[in-house]
Amino acid sequence: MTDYNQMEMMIVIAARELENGATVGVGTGAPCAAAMLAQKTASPDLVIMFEAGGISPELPEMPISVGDSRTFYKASQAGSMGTIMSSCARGFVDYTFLGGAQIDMYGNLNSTVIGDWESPKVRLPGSGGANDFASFCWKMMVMTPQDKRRFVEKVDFLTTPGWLEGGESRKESGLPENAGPYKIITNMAVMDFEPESKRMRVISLNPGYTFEDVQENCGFELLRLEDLPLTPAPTEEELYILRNQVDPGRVVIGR
Amino acid sequence: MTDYNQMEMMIVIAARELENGATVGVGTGAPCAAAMLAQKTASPDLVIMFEAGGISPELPEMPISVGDSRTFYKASQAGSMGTIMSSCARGFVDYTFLGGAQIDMYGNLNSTVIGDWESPKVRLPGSGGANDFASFCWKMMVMTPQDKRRFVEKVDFLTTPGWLEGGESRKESGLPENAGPYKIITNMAVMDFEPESKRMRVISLNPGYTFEDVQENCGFELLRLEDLPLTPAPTEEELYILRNQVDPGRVVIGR
Amino acid sequence: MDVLDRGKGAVFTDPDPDKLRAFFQKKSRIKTDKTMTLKQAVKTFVNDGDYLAIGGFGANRTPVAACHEIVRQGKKNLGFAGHTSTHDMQILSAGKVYSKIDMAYGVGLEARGLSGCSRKYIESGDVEVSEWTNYALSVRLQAAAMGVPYLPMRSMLGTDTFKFSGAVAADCPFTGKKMALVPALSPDVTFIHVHEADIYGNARFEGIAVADLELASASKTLVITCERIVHHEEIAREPHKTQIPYFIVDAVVEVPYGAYPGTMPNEYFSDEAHLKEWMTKEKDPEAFEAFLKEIIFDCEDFNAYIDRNGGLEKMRRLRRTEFLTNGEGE
Amino acid sequence: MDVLDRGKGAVFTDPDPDKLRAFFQKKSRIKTDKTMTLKQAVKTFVNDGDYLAIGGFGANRTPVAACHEIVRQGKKNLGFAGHTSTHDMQILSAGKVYSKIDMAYGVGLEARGLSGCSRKYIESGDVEVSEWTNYALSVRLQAAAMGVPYLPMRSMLGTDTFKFSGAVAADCPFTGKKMALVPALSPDVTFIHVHEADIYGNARFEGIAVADLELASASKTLVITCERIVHHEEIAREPHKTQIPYFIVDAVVEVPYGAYPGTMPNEYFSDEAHLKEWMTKEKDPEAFEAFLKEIIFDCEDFNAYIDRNGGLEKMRRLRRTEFLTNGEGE
Repeated sequence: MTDYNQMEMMIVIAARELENGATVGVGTGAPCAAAMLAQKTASPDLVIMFEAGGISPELPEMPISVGDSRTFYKASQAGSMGTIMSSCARGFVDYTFLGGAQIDMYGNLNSTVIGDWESPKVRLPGSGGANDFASFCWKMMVMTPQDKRRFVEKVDFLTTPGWLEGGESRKESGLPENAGPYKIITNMAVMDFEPESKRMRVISLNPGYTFEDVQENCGFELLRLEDLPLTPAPTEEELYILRNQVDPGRVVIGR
Repeated sequence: MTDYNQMEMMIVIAARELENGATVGVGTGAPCAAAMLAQKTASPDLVIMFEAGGISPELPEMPISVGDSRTFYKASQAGSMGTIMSSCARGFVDYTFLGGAQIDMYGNLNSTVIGDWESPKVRLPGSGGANDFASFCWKMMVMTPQDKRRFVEKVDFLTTPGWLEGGESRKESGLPENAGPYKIITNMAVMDFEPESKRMRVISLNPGYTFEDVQENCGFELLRLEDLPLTPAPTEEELYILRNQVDPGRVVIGR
Repeated sequence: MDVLDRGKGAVFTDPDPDKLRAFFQKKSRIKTDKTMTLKQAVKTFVNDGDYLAIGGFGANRTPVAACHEIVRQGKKNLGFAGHTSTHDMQILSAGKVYSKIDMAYGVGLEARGLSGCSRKYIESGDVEVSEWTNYALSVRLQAAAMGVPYLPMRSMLGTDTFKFSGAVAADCPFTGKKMALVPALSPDVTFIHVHEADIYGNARFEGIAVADLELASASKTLVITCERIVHHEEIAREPHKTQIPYFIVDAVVEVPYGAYPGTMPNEYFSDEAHLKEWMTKEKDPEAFEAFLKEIIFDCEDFNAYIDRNGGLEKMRRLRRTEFLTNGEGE
Repeated sequence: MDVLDRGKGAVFTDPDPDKLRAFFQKKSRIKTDKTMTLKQAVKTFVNDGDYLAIGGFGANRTPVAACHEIVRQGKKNLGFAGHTSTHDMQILSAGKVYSKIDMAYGVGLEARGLSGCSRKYIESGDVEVSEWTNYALSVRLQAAAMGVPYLPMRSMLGTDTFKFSGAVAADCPFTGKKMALVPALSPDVTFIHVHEADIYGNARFEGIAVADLELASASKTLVITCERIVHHEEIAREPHKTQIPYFIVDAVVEVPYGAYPGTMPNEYFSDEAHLKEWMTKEKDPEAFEAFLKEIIFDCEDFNAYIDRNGGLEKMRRLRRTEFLTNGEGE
């Protein structure tokens, strides 16, 4: 069995979710690595879009910024934020990967403040394009380490919509229909959302972890499938491509 | 005294209204001839805009269409209808020239139907960009022959806003403030609008016409200045430039 | 939202962005070779009853070849976005292919005069009409392009154009000012003519855009006709020049001189003599029928029409007109 | 209009389009030579208390030179449009020039980490904050650009981002769906960096537009900084390439390498070492103060800053990085 680190595991799992011919709105770092890996493995026709305007580039290396020159290298179009976000709003973008300092059981994300908004302990960057992507893209995914401080009962600030308060609440909010959080990928497990309650649910365990490990590192009660399959470990081919073609500088996987 | 026809007279009067450095949204025909004449006489820095996207072209000849290649020949920008109309909406465009089959005492224009809308006697082109230009541009002008069938008590269809029902009615309609009809130029006279009532008012008479001539050829009661000055006749220079540099093919002035 | 006033004109298309989203969710995003003939594109993508839109400005960068083919195939009961429409509407009226129209500008051919054929068809009572302005239709397309059901604007207010439109008036919650809200317009099928496209549909043009960027994004199905197909590498070399990205495009059709007898910027100027021929023929129903037979129904394709009208020699002359060099070599 | 919900965040600028119209009515439309130095442009057009916007995307085609000059001249109490802002906000925070911010993205430098200086300044309580998303600010600018007081959109709904914004929720009169309405944002003064402009202000750039087209049109005063001034004839030869027309531009400033240490597409790539130097220095207040003195306050102009950071030789290397040819000739 090949050795791999947890970041590599998460990127590989994420890449497998991106089927050929899908569109994905990504940021820099792990999401971009996952999209590039998908393109170099099962999904050569995966279409990458960056919020600042880059559409379907041939990424020559990992971008540093979602607006740098790499994001529209040999692209189909170097458009604008309006081009991208209006495409997302019209339902053209299937996936997006987002992150945050906190996530709750409905997949709501906080990237605005830790503590009280009026007098924050820590001020974070804010929504950026995350709230927009999460509102518009059909399936929102998160890659994040499994950690009690991240998986919280209630986010300090609801920056970016998941299923809001669960049930039908997202639909009632006015957000576009049938879009929402889809998969949460951590170092320990893969989660989806139970269709009725929209609560986070463990659907597979990464090699080496039990459900109890996941629950212990989560600040709220997780649902689970009765029989929990094992998340398939990264293959040698996936790791080879990730390490040698996607991120040879180990900018992301070296973290 | 030089001989001139009524179209030449109207174009010359209109051209004099366009001060240097102003912006004007024009269509084809007489308005465009007036703008070109202004550029070649007192207003070299008059900026011409066409609704389809052409901004500040160096017109090599009279355009046939407000979207043909001449409308953006050596232009500053070949934009879009959105570029032009949003510039008008933001208050960047000072003048526009419009026309129509009918005009009433408040400067409202009809270019949609003669007769009843449901079963028209004659179907006309509709608003086109006229309603938009008249809503947005600060000062709307009309060049038209003085004729009872054109100057009517009530337009069959109010396509394009003048002062609506006069008084404060335009302001109350929600249209942008302080914009509206400014001058009406006919073969017989020049009219403006009385500031309170917003009714059409004769302010000068073209050579050879009396106020009675104008009133007889108008379907509603005209206001007038007490002392009506004579509209200065076209100068030889104006006519020379109009005939030789603006419209040598006599496309407009030969009508 | 408090509606202060509502026009009585029809809204022919559904402004619901969630329905548009559901449609686009199923559209392929893969870069595949989308080239086909115009005959095939019209056959595949234009269905009787569809709502149709035509790019350009009447007789400027307008997909005239597509209009001919739609008439040739005898499509019926279309809806039509009559924004800045002149010669395109004249052709479609000749074929009586539409029965509903959002009318902003039609019937006329600008300074050239009125089209008898378009006018007669609209006056016939066989066409349901809704009134708008050119910019209102542009903003309606923009609403669809942005995935919202309406946008506010400040023209149309106070006029009969508003009353016979499908717009709504409502106060702004920030300023209290009355706005005209216009519903999103998403055509079922749209044809846009451009200078260059790759086989996937990435497209670019020169000169004014009119409302084509909004229109391209608003449309459920988009057919690009182009003067010439270029290699994708050419597009990828300068991606900031791409105005229409491939993933919103369904078909790419190479039709040289596809905007004739209209103007194509930096390519050829309009053929005013032939446009005049149209307007003269329109006056006599029999002569007009024979004319249509000759220039549309008896033509196998657009090349046959170009040949009938003077072929490449005529095109060369119109190119000289476009570049203002008429005087030489004629 | 029935307001269903209203965010409690401040709206720092007046969304009234009639006030904007009155302002623009008085602006000269004449093509005059608008070139000046950056010092002069900042002195003339940036007043304490103004609402400021910066083009580009944080460290991509961003008018960094303008940010330095604003700090160097010690402007105070500005409002700031924090859309996609990274290194620009870091510089402006270092100078503490703003006291109000529309925050969509700030504090961070994307994958590079967080700016200690920006964060500390926002956390200090000296800055009034309103929350938005990147696209919301782009749509707010678009509203101002279109001369309407608001536009509807479908993000922000259901979140605290909405609650702490100045947006309003209201039902659509066509579909009954709830929309977020965002008020027009018209900055008092904006700086946008481009590749080329003529002396009148006609401007064009390569690569992505971010929100710069909306921003340019929305702004009451617009200063273009450019890599190089080109002759007007060059603009007039291909007017469809012009993205910003001269009549909305107040000043043109030639600043080669004006986006350094950020990326300028097809010109130079970002200087990651220097951006890291910023983030390291930020950690120690004294070192940071000395650093700012060295790179901003003691620099006569931006050329001095470029020289301090490696001058033309460094620029040549960053050009090679931009074109992915690092390996050779180093």
